Amino acid sequence: MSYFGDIYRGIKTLLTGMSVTGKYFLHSRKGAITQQYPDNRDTLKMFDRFRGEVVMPHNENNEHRCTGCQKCELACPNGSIEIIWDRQIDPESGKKKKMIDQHIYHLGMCTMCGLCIEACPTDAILWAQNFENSVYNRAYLTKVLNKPGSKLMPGVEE
Amino acid sequence: MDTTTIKSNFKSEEYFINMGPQHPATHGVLRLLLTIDGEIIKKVEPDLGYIHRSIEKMCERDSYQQIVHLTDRMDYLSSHINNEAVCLTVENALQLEIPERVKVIRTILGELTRLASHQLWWGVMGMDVGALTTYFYGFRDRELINDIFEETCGARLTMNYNIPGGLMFDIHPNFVQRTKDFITHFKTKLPEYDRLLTGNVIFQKRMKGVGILSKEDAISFGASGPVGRGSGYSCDVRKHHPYSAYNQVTFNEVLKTEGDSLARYQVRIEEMWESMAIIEQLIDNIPEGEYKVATNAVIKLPKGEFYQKVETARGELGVYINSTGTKNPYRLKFRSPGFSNLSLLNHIAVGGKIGDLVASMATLDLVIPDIDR
Amino acid sequence: MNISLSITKNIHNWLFSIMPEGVASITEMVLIAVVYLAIFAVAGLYLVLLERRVAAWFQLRIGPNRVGYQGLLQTMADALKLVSKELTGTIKADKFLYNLAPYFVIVTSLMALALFPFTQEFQAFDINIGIFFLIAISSIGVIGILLGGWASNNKFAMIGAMRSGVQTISYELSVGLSLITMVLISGSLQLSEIVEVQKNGWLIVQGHVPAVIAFMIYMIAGTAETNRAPFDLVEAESELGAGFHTEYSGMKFAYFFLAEFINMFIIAAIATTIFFGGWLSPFGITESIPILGLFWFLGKTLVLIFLMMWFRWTFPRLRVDQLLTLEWKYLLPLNLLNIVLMALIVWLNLTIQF
Amino acid sequence: MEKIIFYILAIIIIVFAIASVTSRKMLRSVIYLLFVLCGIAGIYFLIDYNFLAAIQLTVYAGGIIVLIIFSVLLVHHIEMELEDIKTSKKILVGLASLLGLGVFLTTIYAYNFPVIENSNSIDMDTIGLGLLSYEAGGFILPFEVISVLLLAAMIGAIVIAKGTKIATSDKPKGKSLEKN
Repeated sequence: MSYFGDIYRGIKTLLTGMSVTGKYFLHSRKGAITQQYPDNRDTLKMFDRFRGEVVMPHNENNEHRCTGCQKCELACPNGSIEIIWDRQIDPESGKKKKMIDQHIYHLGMCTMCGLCIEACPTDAILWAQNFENSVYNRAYLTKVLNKPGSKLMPGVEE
Repeated sequence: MDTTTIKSNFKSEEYFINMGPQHPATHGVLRLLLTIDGEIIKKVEPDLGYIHRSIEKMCERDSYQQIVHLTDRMDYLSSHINNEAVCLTVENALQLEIPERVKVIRTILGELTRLASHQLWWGVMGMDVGALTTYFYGFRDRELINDIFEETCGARLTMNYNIPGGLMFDIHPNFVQRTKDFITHFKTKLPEYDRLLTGNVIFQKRMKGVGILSKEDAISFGASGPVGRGSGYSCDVRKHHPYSAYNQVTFNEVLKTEGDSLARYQVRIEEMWESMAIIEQLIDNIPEGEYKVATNAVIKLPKGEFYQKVETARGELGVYINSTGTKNPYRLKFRSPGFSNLSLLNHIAVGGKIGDLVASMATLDLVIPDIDR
Repeated sequence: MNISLSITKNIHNWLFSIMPEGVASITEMVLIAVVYLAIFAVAGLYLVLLERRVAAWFQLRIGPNRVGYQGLLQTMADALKLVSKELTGTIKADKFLYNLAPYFVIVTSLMALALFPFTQEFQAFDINIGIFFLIAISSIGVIGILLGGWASNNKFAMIGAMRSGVQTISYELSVGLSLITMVLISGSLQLSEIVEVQKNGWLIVQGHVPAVIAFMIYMIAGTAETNRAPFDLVEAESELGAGFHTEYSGMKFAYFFLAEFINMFIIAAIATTIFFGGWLSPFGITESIPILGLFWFLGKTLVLIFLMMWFRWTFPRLRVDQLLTLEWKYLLPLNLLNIVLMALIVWLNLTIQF
Repeated sequence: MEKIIFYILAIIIIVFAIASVTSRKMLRSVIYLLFVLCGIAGIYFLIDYNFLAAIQLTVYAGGIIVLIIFSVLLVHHIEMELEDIKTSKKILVGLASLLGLGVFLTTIYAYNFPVIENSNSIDMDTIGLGLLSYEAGGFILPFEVISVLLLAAMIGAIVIAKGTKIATSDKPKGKSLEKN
């Protein structure tokens, strides 16, 4: 008799499984979790802390907060930050001071660990929430974070 | 005709087949060299090294803060727990006093990671035995956990949220509410997992009595995590060597004695319930306080050897650091659960069919970067 | 030749009135071939689309919705892509058999398609041994899979072909026996006559208990015949990669792919014709409008196809020995028992007729 | 029209029959044989023996050929080719075939086949009753004899299958699994 019992139980479990998928089939419109990605670009908002790429914010006078202390360069495990600096005469104080020439960021080598941003004492670099990082040429992934002709924001000290 | 002449007349020929490195069932670049007689598996030889990145060697080059983010890339499904393991080792070596708040947050995040990992495993498990829909149901629920991670840690998979001394930044204000919402949501969905897959007669037939691993073998192969516990080997590090806030919570160590694929499957399903129970106990009373203790910018470990083990979603992860007192470890070794669990694949798959191999490999829950490192 | 070409008698008569007999019959044959090829292509492509959408809805996704309105042209675009793709192959493959294999599959499913009475007069080939011929044709289709798997000189494909052979030989029995059970009531093998019989009630109602059992067995065995999940051991993507068609690409792969869906349609159409009254409307509500028969036929077939898709997207796959256990230990004995039961019911006149 | 179709089918049968015996690849000759059998089925269809044609397709094309292919798959590797046969054997077989052909042709030409009109096909009921009839012209005896033959074949198959099973379970691997 267990032969027929097995068949009965087997069919019952199969129907139970089908009821689960069937339920979702009927509610498929509501339950769809797919994002219509390129269409919803306008409404798509990433979380504030999302690590997209490292950026260096500039204010309206084309000034940034990077003093060139190279702490980020040291903190980076992959060598994706390179800072080219020079000692120049500060026009305000007239003293020789460390100034960045280029803050180079290799996005292609970055693992988004966030250690550089933790290490930065002046909050010069931040995370941007941009995640569309693909480019046609690998060279484009090497970015210069400070804008051309930008200066250190006055009052930012190491 | 007696059997010997039949045997010689119908002699079957064994042949080799390469399963992988590009194969849907190996979930990564694992190559299995199978010796097959018809459909019966005679021998399984795993061939590793396809994504070896020499993480352990890279660790010798990096500072202790930098090591943490490399562990994200080992077992990427329990990256938070991996981070925690390294941080705990360094903190123990430095004998830092970690705030209660950090411990509780780490525990909650660890359990969430375990849940996410098990959800993904469940989906993939179903897919490996042919039920493709489970994959999407598993991912649907995992997505909510990933949102929690993304909001608090900034990333969905490779979080790097722990640092030696605490957390990189405090939890997001929405964290508690989101976690609670997830728990209430998932409590209604987990029984559905059972109804869809666990109870299914085909699934039961595929899993029961397949890939049997005895307790003795589990111990001698160094099995840990749900694989060991499915064979009745009590090996939960959270229970036996509690770290972080695991000594503050009550939970059961799920043990099954059958040792077959179904037992390992059920251990994971029940572990999801336990994980939810742990989170529920902690989420309402996260103590106030600092989210990290200050460490030197350059951490130097005292001379000596340090070892710390934690329970990842796959089993016991051990971190061994041999320090000579400099800012880099002299030698760092990860005892990864996937590696020992893979080593018993040959033992449990021989004599089964190709379908059995796929099913029992899925219950081992292998993550190839964890094996190759 | 006595092939009754009852496909729309008006066109038939018109053709014969304007042409000499020989030319007319050849023209008619060509026309019918074109019509059926069109049905084949359209049905195949849209079943693929339907499968993808249904799968998406089961899986909380949306499915293809980009090409054309709601993705209606998606499979067309796919077909175009497949036509333009390179036909690859392995070096030591048996080229002749490798190229021949897809045509076996596709020709047999095309031949089977010709037998169905889509509606009262829309039937190309009303042979007097209809069901038997269907079984005969479907038994040839497996040769294509066996050849394809063997000739591609790939071990995974080979394992797939072996599984397919085992599976089809076993499950053909169940399909045949469950259909024979129904033939006991209908008393005829001719498909058009079987539909006629059902004017007194669909056979699944007429035969009640054994008919329902026969239907269940038929659906299980039919799913296995078409190599669909949970019986898709032949492809078994998590075990064998793609099974027997691992080495096929481009249009040759598409032939296998389309044939799978046409076979699914055929299995559902057989079930519709034999269990659910073919083009007959329920309780004869639209008997006065014969063209609606097409609607009823396709409607019923689609419901059954949906059932098969539901199976596919819910159940895990069986293992190869469990597949055989299911057939030889469960389906076959039950089937034989069921035939005896059905014979008793027909003999004692216990059928339900309106 | 019917004549044309007949000749097409006849050519198909002859060509593929020759191809079947001359091909040096085993599976290819099986497939040529399949085409021959399908051609014969086509001739049955042509003379309205639908039932016989379907039997031909089911039993020979669908059943026996599939089994042959299956066994070829089991034993035959794709690169294997059958070896060439000695010329003396070839001549012998050719002579035997010619003899057979002669016997057939003399029989066919010596017997005066009456042409009858049988455009109406046979009912299924008639076939079914004929198969189970034990009166004169009934087929119950051959029917039963065939079933006994099949039973014997099945028993043989089971013996062979069981034998290999015993052989495999003797191996040490199986034992060590049971122990665990």
